[in-house]
Amino acid sequence: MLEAKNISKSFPGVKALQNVNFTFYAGKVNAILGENGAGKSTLLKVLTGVYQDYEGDILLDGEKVTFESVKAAQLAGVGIIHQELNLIPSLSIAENIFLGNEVKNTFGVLNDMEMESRSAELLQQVNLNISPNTKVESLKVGEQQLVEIAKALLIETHVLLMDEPTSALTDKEIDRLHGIIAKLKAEGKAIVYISHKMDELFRIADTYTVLRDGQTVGAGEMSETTEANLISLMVGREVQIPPKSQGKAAGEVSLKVENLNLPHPTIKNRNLLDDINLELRKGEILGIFGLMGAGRTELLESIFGLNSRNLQGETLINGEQVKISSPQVAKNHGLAFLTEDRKSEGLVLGMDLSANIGLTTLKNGTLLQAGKEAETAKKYINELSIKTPSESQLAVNLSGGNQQKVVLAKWLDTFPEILMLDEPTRGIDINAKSEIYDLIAKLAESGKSILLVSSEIPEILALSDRILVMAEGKITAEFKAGEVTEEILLKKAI
Amino acid sequence: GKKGDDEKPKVAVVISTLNNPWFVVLAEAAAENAQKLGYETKIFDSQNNPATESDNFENLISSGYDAILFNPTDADGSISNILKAKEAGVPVFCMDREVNSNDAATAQILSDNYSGCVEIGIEFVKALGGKGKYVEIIGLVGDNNTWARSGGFHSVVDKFPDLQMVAQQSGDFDRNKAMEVLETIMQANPDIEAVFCGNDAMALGAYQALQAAGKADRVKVFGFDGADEVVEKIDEGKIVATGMQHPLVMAEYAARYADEYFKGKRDFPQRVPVEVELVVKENAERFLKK
Amino acid sequence: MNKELLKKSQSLLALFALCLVITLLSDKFMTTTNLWNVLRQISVNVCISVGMTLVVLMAGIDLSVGSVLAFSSAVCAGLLKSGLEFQSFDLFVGFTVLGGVLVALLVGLLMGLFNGFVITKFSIPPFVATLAMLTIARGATMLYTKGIPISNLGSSFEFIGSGWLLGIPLPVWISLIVVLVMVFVTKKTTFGRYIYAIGGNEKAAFLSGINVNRVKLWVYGLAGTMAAIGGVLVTSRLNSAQPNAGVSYELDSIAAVVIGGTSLSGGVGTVTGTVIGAAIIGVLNNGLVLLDVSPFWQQVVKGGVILLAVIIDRKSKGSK
Amino acid sequence: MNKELLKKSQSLLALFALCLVITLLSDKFMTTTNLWNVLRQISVNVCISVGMTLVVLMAGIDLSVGSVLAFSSAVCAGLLKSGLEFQSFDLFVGFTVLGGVLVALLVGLLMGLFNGFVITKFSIPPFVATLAMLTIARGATMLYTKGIPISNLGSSFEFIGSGWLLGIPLPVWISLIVVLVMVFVTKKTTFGRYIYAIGGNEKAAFLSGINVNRVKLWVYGLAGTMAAIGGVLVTSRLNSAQPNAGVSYELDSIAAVVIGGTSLSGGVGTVTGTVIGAAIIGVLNNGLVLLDVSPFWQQVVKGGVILLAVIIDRKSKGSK
Ligand SMILES: Nc1ncnc2c1ncn2[C@@H]1O[C@H](COP(=O)(O)OP(=O)(O)OP(=O)(O)O)[C@@H](O)[C@H]1O
Ligand SMILES: Nc1ncnc2c1ncn2[C@@H]1O[C@H](COP(=O)(O)OP(=O)(O)OP(=O)(O)O)[C@@H](O)[C@H]1O
Ligand SMILES: O[C@@H]1[C@H](O)[C@H](O)CO[C@H]1O
Ligand SMILES: [Mg+2]
Ligand SMILES: [Mg+2]
Repeated sequence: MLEAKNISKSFPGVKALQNVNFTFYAGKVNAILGENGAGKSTLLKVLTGVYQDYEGDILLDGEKVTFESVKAAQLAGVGIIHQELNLIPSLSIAENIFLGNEVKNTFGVLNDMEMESRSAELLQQVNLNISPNTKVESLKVGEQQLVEIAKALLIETHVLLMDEPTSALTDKEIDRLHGIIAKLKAEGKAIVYISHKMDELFRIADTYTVLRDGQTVGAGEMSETTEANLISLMVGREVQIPPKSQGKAAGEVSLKVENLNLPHPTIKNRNLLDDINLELRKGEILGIFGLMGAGRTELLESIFGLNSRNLQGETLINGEQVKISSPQVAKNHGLAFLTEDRKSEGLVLGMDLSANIGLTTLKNGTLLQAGKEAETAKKYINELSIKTPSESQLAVNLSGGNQQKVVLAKWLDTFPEILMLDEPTRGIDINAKSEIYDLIAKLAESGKSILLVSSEIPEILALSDRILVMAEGKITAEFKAGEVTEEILLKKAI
Repeated sequence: GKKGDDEKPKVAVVISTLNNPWFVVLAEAAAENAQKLGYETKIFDSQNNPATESDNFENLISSGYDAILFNPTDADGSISNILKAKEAGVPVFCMDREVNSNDAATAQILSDNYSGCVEIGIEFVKALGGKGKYVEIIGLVGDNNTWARSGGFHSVVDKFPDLQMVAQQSGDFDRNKAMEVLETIMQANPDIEAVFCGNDAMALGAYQALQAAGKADRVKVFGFDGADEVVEKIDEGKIVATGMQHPLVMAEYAARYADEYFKGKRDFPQRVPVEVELVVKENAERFLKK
Repeated sequence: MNKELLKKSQSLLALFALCLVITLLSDKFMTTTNLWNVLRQISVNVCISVGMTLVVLMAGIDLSVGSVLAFSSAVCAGLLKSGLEFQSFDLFVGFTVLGGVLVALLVGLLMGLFNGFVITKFSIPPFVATLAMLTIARGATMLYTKGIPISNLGSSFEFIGSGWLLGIPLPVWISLIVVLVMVFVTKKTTFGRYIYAIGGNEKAAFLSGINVNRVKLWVYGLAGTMAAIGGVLVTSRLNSAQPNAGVSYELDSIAAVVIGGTSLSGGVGTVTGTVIGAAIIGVLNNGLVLLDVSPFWQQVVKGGVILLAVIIDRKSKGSK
Repeated sequence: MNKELLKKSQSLLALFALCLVITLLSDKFMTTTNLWNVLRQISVNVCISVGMTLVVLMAGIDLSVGSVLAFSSAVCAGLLKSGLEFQSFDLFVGFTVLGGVLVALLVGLLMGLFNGFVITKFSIPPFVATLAMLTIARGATMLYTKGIPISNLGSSFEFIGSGWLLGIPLPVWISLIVVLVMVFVTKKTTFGRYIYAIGGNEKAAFLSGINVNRVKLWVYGLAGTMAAIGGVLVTSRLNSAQPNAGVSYELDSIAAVVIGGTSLSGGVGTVTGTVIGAAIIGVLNNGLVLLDVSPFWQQVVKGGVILLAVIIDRKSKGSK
């Protein structure tokens, strides 16, 4: 159905793809696997006309095709959901879904009613209960990802390419998406699916292709392989992440939050955060689990001083009451906050890696120390195995997962006492993930306190000494490591 | 505008631009004169734009002004504005610049830029002995005074084949621009003997450039307007000549005419030329501000 | 929906407040003639600014509008006055008013398209491309007019700028039509939708299969055309084409756009907002003249009021 | 590193090409005096544009530079000429050249800080805030000078603009120092890094704990100060403060910034690029006069050459 012959594509200093070959079949889910920076996204962009300066041939139904534009690929029935969100923040959901495929009446006038009602149906399909009139900029990352999926479902495609569509989704939405994919598959469409979540691949994928350093290193039927086998193809070694069996006995309380309330900006008598009380101890990893929109991000942001104007309640650090009015103040109190959206909140994309890492540690009114900065960057490139030609590569040119590592590095380098992580491994491959887990564990061992927000239950289970569950702005449950299962967590989160 | 007997008439001064000191003097003199005669006055700035001038006319007519002392932005473009006032029964007295119509304005008190520069041209020829290389720095290319002045000057100077204009560039009526332009022209033409400038601000800029290049005593500078600084420099023998326009005289005439109009007079001469006097070292003292 | 309404009513409120203050200070303001004056006076800026709105919504900028206005004004006047002469063919073509106006609009369109061409073809920042056009078109105007106004264009042409129709000045009709058409285009057509999309996130728009370059090209073309409409209005109102017409109009027009709530970084804003912005500027200019503010103080007051209007506008939006 | 060098040499190449063409057409261009002239002539624009670069790098814009230049020029001249009189106290304070200059710079700084204050405190778009300041400062200049130049400020003051030191004109020294200091600030200090970070992604910069508002405040303050330096240079060169000094300088200066490769959307660009941009404009102005191109044609040629320079620059960057 969709075939590639000897595809190569390079960027300045990087050979992203080298002689890649594969065949993707109709009526099947074809998985692509590979470490961060292996070339997966690049491959999909080559297939959909985003990049035209590649070598090799693309065959669609046996015929050679070259797409000279995105639209041309669309018209040929090849649709894509990009890894990096590609929505227009200032437009509504419906406007985004129909962008480039607007419904017009006989006079060529936009038919907004029609588009809205059809958008509502699509949103229903992906289980997003928001009015299609809502502006995309007010949506959280996960919600945006659902809109992207809805948008892709609008177009009649023969081939649908999905680049990490579930990286910001919680299990509930993932299940929903899998249902949709099963339907598309039954209609005879070819699905190409990229994910770093091994378990979901085993649930839905039929075939696999593994990329390593831009080359195909393996392909076959999912049913004839194992997770360990795939991982060693990707990484070259075996990786396992078991859940933590028992929480550590932790030290003194480093962060205490009392009666935190955050009123909803527009709706009266509704709180985004509702009477939150929590304690975080030195050396402890406190996991916070919840579904999309539960208020976890809001909680971390509030602690970090972003809502100081409307926030009610008290924050104590090492027993002392503090007033955190801005990120700057938070940083001075030894707090660090790894934000969930690396592109819009984490990185200055146009700056190089070392400048990005250095951003949190600069001192006002001093000189830059280029040498030291580069050294620091190199250290983290090494420790976190960031895949980049050098520390002076621009952040924008890194693959998604590697960008995430840069954000992590920039906060690690402040040597914080309290580290707040919001979805720290979004889009990170399994190998890097296990390395980051080791790192987090080591930080905790050295006495740091860690507040971990994640939508991935295995991640929560693997790291947390204690787990809080949030729903609708409230804390609904608390567990110790080893005394909870996935099912219970999910139940408490709804 | 109809007024009760107890209400004093109001006089508007509409000026082409206040972004040029010469016009500031004209505007303020006109306003002061009208005030002295007992009228409430207000200055309107047309910003060198006939469309803004048009707005000013509409606005002042509807807010009940009774006469306009007017410095037009354009000889043709301003006519429709004057006619608007005329229709509303508001007399218009032009100052300095004329409009190409004999029955629009009530009277026009004019500075004849063309003949003024004819005089400068004659002095120019005399000073250079009828031969030599010179530079002309004209004003804003889109301004009609620019071409009136250049035209008057060339009507004389071009009759002398040995007078050779080596460069004609614009200094935008601006001191700094004229200075920089002349600095550059002198590179290409180190042997120039004179510079004619379309106004005095530019003459001062040109003089500054010459002075910096150590050529101030060899190259003769001519201006136009009669700015105080230039008159002083003529008296000191640093600048050769300028054409004295009499903004104060024109302003005074215009205000007086308005006064007479209110008192019932209607037969004004359509054109009242106010002579542009040639200022040279010999007569400079007479024009010096004490 | 509700939010949007509130936003719009916010700038309207600023406009009303301004009108109220002026009315309290001068009894000449709220008269029919004066209000028609204000509307006629803003009509040129409205035409230009509506075009500018499209450009800015797309995160672009067009500095050339004033010069394009001047050049199309000059061409229009030149054709009406002396027609076209092809000496080598011994051919002379005279121009009717309609003919002259159409050619003027065509000239504006072409200059705008040229802007768009340079911007999309060579990926030149719009600021530079249109700055170059600002200079080039002004130079062309000077060359064409030799620096001298072209006047006396006939009374039927003059009618466009000074005539009345059904009790409303013709320039007001014309700007009204321009506004209505462009409100429709921005709100109800795919072209309008694409403008917002490109301004909101050009890359995402491109990846959605939108022909970004073609949209840009036409938006700059439209901006040029609307500058030319402004040019025709100015010319016929004065019955004369001025070589330095429209100097610094780009600033007035961008000011109207921004005061009207359109973001210079694109994606957010409306045509109606721009009309309110132009009205605020126009009322302010008119009011300062009606009140007895001296010209030098006018500039200070004008700057202060604009600042105040925008501060109030943003404050009320922020706290909402 | 290598890439950056190539990029920079690209605009330099455009500059050299321009110089080459002019040299071929006129043997007067490549003379020492003429080159000093060019450098002296661009020194004012260089000072202003370096300040503008900081603002634009931060994704802002400052339209008020020309008016700020005029006001600080006027204040400087006024103080030198007539000192400060406090009539009610029967007190008179005379000013030395240094004193006058320092007050002028202070005035520029304060006006810039006011811009920054309005922009950060009320989250007003920089375009509107500085447009208001453009009008206000121009009005203030007119009020202060009553629309009439303040001249004859003494020969020691005149020396700043027309003197020489070690065979180099003083204005060139001054602009050189401004450039070197600002190259240092942007490349080697944390403040400079903050500027780039804010321009690249303001939200990320804020979340990294950078005091975004304070940086903005000072950047606008610096831009005002550098406009004032330009003001002192112009004033002393003419030995006179002109009320209409600096009109439309904002366009020249933004042009230098953008031609020099700084992106109006912030985060990308260099001070040295701006210097090259200003040099391209300056050389072009000089060449057109040297070649005695008619004033009518000059604007057309100027626009065309700027377009060409930028097109060549971008093309070579794109295909690299
Ligand atoms: N525009 C670009 N310029 C330079 N290098 C690039 C560019 N885009 C991608 N690369 C490089 O190409 C390689 C492949 O990147 P790609 O985004 O395809 O990785 P990926 O497999 O999708 O990784 P991830 O799992 O992190 O999303 C990486 O080394 C990346 O840094
Ligand atoms: N500025 C805002 N205006 C209105 N509602 C908001 C705003 N910010 C957040 N919300 C809402 O508050 C709730 C909490 O959002 P938050 O991002 O904290 O959830 P979360 O648990 O982190 O979820 P996610 O997995 O999406 O990050 C959501 O319903 C969200 O839509
Ligand atoms: O004399 C004045 C001034 O010199 C001005 O610079 C141009 O127009 C003239 O009328
Ligand atoms: Mg990827
Ligand atoms: Mg979240």
